Amino acid sequence: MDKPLIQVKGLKKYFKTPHGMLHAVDNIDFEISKGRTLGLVGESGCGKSTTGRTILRLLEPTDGNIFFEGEDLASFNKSQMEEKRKDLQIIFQDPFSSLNPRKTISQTIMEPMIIHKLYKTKAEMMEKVLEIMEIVGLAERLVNTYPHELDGGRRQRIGVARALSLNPKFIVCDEPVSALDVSIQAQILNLMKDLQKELGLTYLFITHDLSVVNHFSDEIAVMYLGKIVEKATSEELFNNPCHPYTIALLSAIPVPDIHYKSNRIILKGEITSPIEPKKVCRFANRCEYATERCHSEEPELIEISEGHQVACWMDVVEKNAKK
Amino acid sequence: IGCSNSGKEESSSAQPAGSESSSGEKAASDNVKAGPAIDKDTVVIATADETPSLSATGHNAVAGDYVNQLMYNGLFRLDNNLNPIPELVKEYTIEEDANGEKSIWVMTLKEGVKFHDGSVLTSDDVIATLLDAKTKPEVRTYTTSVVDVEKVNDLTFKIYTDGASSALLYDLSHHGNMIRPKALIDAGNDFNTNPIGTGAYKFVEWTRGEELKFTANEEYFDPNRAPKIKNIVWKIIPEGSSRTIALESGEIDYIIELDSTSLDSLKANPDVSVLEVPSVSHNWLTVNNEKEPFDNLDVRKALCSAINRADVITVALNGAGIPAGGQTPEGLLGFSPEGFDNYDLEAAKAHMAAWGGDPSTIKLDIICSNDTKRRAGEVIQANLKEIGIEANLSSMDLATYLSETAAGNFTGFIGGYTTNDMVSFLKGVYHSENINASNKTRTNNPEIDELIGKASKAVDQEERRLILEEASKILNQEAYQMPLYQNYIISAHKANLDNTFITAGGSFRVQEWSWK
Amino acid sequence: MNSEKELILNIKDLKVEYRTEDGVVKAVNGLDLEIEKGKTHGLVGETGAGKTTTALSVLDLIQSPPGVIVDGIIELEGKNIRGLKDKEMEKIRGNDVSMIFQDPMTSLNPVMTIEDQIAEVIEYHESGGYKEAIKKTHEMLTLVGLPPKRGKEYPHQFSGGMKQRVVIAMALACRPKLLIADEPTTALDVTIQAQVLTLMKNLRNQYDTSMLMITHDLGIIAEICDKVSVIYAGRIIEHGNLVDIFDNTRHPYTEGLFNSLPNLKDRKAKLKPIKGLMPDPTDLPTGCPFHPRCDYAMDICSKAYPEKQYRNDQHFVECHLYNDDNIEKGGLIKRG
Amino acid sequence: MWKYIFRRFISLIPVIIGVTFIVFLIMNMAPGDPVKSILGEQASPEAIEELREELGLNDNVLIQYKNYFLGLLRGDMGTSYKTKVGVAEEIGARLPTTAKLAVIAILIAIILSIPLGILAAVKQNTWLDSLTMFIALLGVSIPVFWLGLMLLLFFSLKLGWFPVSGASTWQSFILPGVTLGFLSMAAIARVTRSSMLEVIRQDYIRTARSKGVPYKRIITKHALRNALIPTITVAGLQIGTLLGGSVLTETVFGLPGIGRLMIQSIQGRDIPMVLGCIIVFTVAFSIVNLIVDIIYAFVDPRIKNQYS
Amino acid sequence: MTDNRNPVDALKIKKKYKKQNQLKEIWHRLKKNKTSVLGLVIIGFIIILSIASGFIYDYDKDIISQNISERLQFPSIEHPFGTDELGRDIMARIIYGSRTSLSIGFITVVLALIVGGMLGAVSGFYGGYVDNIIMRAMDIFLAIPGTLFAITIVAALGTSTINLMIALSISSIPRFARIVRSSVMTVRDVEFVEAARAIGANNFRIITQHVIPNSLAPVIVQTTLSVATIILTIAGLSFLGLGVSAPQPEWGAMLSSARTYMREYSYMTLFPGLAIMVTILSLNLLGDGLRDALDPRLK
Ligand SMILES: Nc1ncnc2c1ncn2[C@@H]1O[C@H](COP(=O)(O)OP(=O)(O)OP(=O)(O)O)[C@@H](O)[C@H]1O
Ligand SMILES: Nc1ncnc2c1ncn2[C@@H]1O[C@H](COP(=O)(O)OP(=O)(O)OP(=O)(O)O)[C@@H](O)[C@H]1O
Ligand SMILES: [Mg+2]
Ligand SMILES: [Mg+2]
Repeated sequence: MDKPLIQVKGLKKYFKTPHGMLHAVDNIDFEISKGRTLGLVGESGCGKSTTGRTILRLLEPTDGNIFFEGEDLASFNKSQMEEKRKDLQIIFQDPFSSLNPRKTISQTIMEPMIIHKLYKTKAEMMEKVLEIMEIVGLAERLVNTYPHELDGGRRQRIGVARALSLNPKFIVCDEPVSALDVSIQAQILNLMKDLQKELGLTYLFITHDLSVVNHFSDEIAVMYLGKIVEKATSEELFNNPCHPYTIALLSAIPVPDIHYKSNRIILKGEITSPIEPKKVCRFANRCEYATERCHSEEPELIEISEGHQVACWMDVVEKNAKK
Repeated sequence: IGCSNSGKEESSSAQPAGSESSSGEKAASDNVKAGPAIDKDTVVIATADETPSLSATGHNAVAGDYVNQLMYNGLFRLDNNLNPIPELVKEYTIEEDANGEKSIWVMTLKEGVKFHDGSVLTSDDVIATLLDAKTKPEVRTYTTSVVDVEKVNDLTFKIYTDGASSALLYDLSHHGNMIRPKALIDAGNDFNTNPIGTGAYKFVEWTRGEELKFTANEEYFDPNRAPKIKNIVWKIIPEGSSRTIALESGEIDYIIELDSTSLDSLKANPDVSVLEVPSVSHNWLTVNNEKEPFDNLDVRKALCSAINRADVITVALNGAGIPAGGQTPEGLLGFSPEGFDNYDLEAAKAHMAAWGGDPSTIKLDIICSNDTKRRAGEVIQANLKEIGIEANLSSMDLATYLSETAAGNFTGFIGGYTTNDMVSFLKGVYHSENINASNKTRTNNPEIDELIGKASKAVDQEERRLILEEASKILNQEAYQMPLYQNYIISAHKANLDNTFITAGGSFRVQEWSWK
Repeated sequence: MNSEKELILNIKDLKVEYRTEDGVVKAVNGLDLEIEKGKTHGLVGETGAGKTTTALSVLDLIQSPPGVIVDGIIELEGKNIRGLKDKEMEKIRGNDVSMIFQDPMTSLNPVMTIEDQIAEVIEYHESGGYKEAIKKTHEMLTLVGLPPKRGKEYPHQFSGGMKQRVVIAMALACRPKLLIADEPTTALDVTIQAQVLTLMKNLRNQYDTSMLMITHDLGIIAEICDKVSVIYAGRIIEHGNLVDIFDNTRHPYTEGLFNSLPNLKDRKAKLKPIKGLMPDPTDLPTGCPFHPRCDYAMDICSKAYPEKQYRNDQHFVECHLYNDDNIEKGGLIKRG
Repeated sequence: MWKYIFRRFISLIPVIIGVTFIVFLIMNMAPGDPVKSILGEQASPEAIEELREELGLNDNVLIQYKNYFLGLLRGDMGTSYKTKVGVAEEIGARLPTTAKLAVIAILIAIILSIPLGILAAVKQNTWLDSLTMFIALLGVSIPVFWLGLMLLLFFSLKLGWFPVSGASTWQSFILPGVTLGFLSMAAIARVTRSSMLEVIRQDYIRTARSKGVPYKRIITKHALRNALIPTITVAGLQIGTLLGGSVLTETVFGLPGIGRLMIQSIQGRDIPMVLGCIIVFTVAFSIVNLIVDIIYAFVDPRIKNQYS
Repeated sequence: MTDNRNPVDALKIKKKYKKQNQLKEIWHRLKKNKTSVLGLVIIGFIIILSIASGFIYDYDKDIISQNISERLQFPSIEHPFGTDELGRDIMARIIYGSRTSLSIGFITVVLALIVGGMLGAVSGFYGGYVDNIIMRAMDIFLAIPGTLFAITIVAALGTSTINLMIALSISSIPRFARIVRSSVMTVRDVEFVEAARAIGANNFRIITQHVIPNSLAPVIVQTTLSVATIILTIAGLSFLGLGVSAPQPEWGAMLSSARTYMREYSYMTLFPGLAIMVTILSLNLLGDGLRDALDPRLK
């Protein structure tokens, strides 16, 4: 593998709440090489978005390091960070609330260029805007339209265009297609893939849709309650899931094929509170294989094969065999 | 009776003379019995302002004077012509002091006068009262003539004045000197909550902001003037129209301050009688005589003759007033119209020309602290324009107005002064010692100061009159300010309330009232 | 198949418009839908295709203004219920036909306890009063896997999955003949979605309720439906049973829907989305409304609306590509 | 809950300190002198000096404030310059009137406005909607004294139903209550309307309808309570406005309330009295806000657990 | 993907598609609401009238010159609204007075909006202790009666319309601060603000470019309503002798000086009262319409 473009070490993000500290992201590590995509999946509220935002310092990390091209973003001050944002971008889930309703498409796409003074004249910027619009598939005639005049798919393209306007190296995609229809979803996914190839982008792709992440990512990290519980290449994860949570997650995907026989594992209950979690396996409550140890000790991520890591007390190899 | 509060009206001579009980000509009108049934035991009086205090020495407000008159008696009181006559005093003589000045007043009290708490009035009470009053800043102006008091016996005492004093009897009629029991004064009684006097009515209850209740003093010392109506309810209704409505609806029986706009309709109402008396309250446009060009006599005379007083009265008072006829109030002893600059536009222009300056450069800011003054101000503004002066009106709230004008921070304002005695008028308005206080023209004329000094020692009425008339004439010539009007005092009451009467000073005697 | 199938719901030529100030939105344009007793009928289509509008028309709950049912017949067990008076409609709602809405977060009244909300349906449709209704509510709560003692709580104290269970309990409380589920799991997480789907499947079997399942997820259709209708621009453009639709796909639009989905087995395969977007419903294209997005569009497509073409006695498509001759063979590229 | 209430009162302390201090400064900076107001036009220089000394006005402003504040800590709100009566006593005598007036006014406003608001929302865009909103708007645009006098002329003079002035009976509060309540009615009716409109578009209303609940019941049972939250907020704010804005009403109807007292005191530069009134208003206002917040918790269970 | 367009063309393209701007669109939406159009028309009429009044009337001759012999005349053909206590034509004074009333109303509100808006925006955007301090300060200001400010400022700086506006503005600041704050707080956490931060925008840019424009709608509505409140407040101040200096005509002052004559010469209160009422009413109607028109969600 190439040298990682981004490397996250011991990242923590806690929120203060009236009931105690909420461990939204609790000590996670991962790295992404240039030009690759890491998928981050998990249930709602497990800390996916928080991870993405903390990496970009849209939220201040509670602890940990974020190395980007060898520099620790976590140690940057405000103006250094503002400068650095050229290289780091984000695409949001909701194409409605992530666009300023009072700015036209061109204004939205141009704003980053203005902030970072990328071009000297307005005309140059406008030219660039049109170029980007073409890249993301927005018709020229839409330059002066407002977001509310457009449908979700086009709006999401604006979001992509805005992220691209600074020629970033790394983009956090926070559920960029969850709000879209299947056909539009496919259009956007194709677009993003093409861009990655052409521009050598690196993605952190956050989603809860496993079929999408499988299609889109090189590697997948499964998150549960602020922790990464399993991490592997997409193929490996889908062929050989090890963590009971991953297995349940995969089995829950509805497959659009009437000949497919699912042996669905229904998880009991729902995700537990992330506030002041005990130092035990956070999935133990819902896990059918949970033993006493799971309720008393917290498992670490261990590598079970090349690039495949699992955090589970069960004998992983045995489980593999069972599968 | 001198009371503060600018809104008081004033007026000229034409007062019905005669004895006090023969008043109430207006009430004579109708015999048709009207309105809701009358509770013969009670009369409900409405007024705009609440007294700050029931204590006779705790305020200097008209509203307070009214209620003090109910509960207390002075050694003297003012008759219908505003002359002091004995009240608690049976008789008095004036003795000469070592310098041959008539400065020792030997007075004897009526016998058997009882306070509301049952104690009997003696010289000790008088001494305690007068000396106590001298310590109270609120009534200070009316306690200076008394220098010392000395007991002779239980009913007789001596008052020492600083030389002869014409002011003493007026001052003794003021509410600040109304007699209170020594025992209570010594005990530090709070006369605001427990007002004990010898007056015709006893205090019952005070619901703050709403009403006061009084009941007749059964043991009032003067059987001729004993109260006829048992209970008084004294209501505070700040809004003029509401007071009128309350009278029309029968909820109240007597309005002390009637809105002049309601005059016509109430006069036409057979159930209601209206009392209208020109007051001795003198109202003017004052200019700051220390500031240019108002230090110039021609300018002042020009201003004085430029004002159309009839229009001012029409607009500001809806006609309820008489034009001022001199620099001193008409109706007080010593008034003179001689040399006064009445409305005369040509004369005004001539004075202006005599001054020689450019009228448009004159900066005159007229402060108006209420609506009546503002209306007057608007007419004056138009009048002054005729002689080329562009005056400005500026509104201020009362407190600002009072302190700014006292401090001399003004070019002009509309104000007034109400007192029942010419000497105290002259002293207050023109005496140099009152600069930075009530002498707002900031007149500093030694001649006037001297005449005031002389007049205050002239115990003889005729002598006094001559001195005061001379002062009036000088003032008319100097035109220190621009007198406007003396307003009417207007009250209204149910037609079947009998024996009502108001003096030019604004006082009325509830104890004389009765239901027909 | 048996032509004397027993229908619980029969919608014929339904036309619904939203008359807004920006123009008339033709949301449903002559839609026919037959739902057999005891069967689960899937309705798939993209956003704005008119799925919710169709469902709401059945219960006469279209927001009006601006919505108007312009034409059509809605028969419930053979009886036309379109245009019934409010009073009569109220008897049907929640009793004969009930509905589950997409978003459990917003479809419960935040200031009423959940047991009161469930009991309310029972009170309105069954005699027995409040006490009885509460008793039954508790049974329903148990049935959907919620402890009855939590009935005294308010919706905000429940998670999304639990709320959707409450909504299901409410919908099933009066044992309706027809349950309309409008994207009941779209707002839920994968694992919770699986729970809820399983629950619904079980209850449907247990109650023998007919169901109209509205979704855009073909996986869900595959899992629980018997019949499928594909809706586009307010019309059913393809209809059949699961085998018809999944294995003998005919309409290019249906095909496009399948091609847009990532393939779990071959993750490298490129997605083949339908090009373009859903047409503007205030200004539908002439002819077949799908023709601007269709890879197979012919001249005729922009001119005339295609007739229904039957492949067997129930599977039909509305597409000019087909005629009696080629319908059986099919003509589209196979999806990978 | 109690802890929450306690916290709210604690947070009031800095506000009271700030308010009293600033008002103290303002009143001292403002031209106009309490002494000259008390003594009036005829004041003599000696009397002015004596009274200043007596009232302690010759001290440095900061010392004056310190003395006042130390007194306040002991629970002593000072003595009126003008009446020499304790500020607490004077306010205590008038507080019930103002409180009664405010409560009656707000009750009248609520009784009138909520049905109007609901009606307007349910009949949105019909003439009924326009009419009700027009009536509500009249409330804000009619000058208080005009309405007050008209009511007096009609109901007191013509019909003789209510007394013209005074505060001794409950009847005395009806006309002032209506006058003042009419003012707030507009605001409340308008929020009721708009929040009702918002609520009846909500999904849970559709859910309720899909259950077969009749429309009227939906409005009263499902929609109203949800629409009430903004209404309560505005009603609470209105009480604040009413407490302070009652001056004209109190004047027209001769009610001995705090509004009038405060204005008179401001005009007379009676600093301790002004401060007293303002403290009372501030405290009353925050009590009202607190009550509003507590009512929220009862209306909306989602809010309740924020107070725990 | 990279055809070589030159920059000038790019701008031309932008111009070419320059279609309706947002104002136009708001106007378009506003137009649909009949009652608010009515409000707008009336307000427009009043504003035009007030501007025109400078040409129709001669201030010295028609507005302030007195004619005592014609005072207190009931409405007639010559004086459609009657004459006042100084014999001046009430109609002329009302029309002319709209200048003062409206400009005080609008300018005051704008002043208060600028200061209050900035405080509120900062407070709502930063939250935490900044918010706490600003809001406590606003509480303090809110507790101080407006009359007191008015007396102090007018007395300290002298009577003038400008000082009156300053006084009124100061007492309106807390209200605007609150409105803007709560509006900003709802916008603060919306994703596009985060997006702006992600592209490296600093706080100033975020507040001015993203937060404020999007929190303006409720504020604009409140602004129209506040203009109404201010006009009524001036009437209230006039009762305390603090209004606009005579003889300058102004509705509130006219209303309050007519109060004395209310029973006998009711037309004197009626007409200024009506003028205020109509203005307030139409501002309210307009405000309601604007609220809807400014909301891009409601198409
Ligand atoms: N600003 C915040 N303050 C307090 N808690 C927060 C905040 N933001 C997120 N959280 C909490 O942190 C946890 C993780 O949230 P996050 O948004 O990262 O989840 P997610 O995995 O992105 O979920 P979803 O799939 O719903 O987007 C949740 O419990 C959430 O409630
Ligand atoms: N209240 C309404 N006013 C105006 N137009 C409406 C209204 N409700 C729906 N529409 C329009 O009617 C059309 C069909 O809407 P409908 O909600 O039935 O679609 P849907 O298939 O349920 O879509 P989704 O998958 O997004 O729920 C859409 O174009 C929509 O914009
Ligand atoms: Mg998220
Ligand atoms: Mg839908």
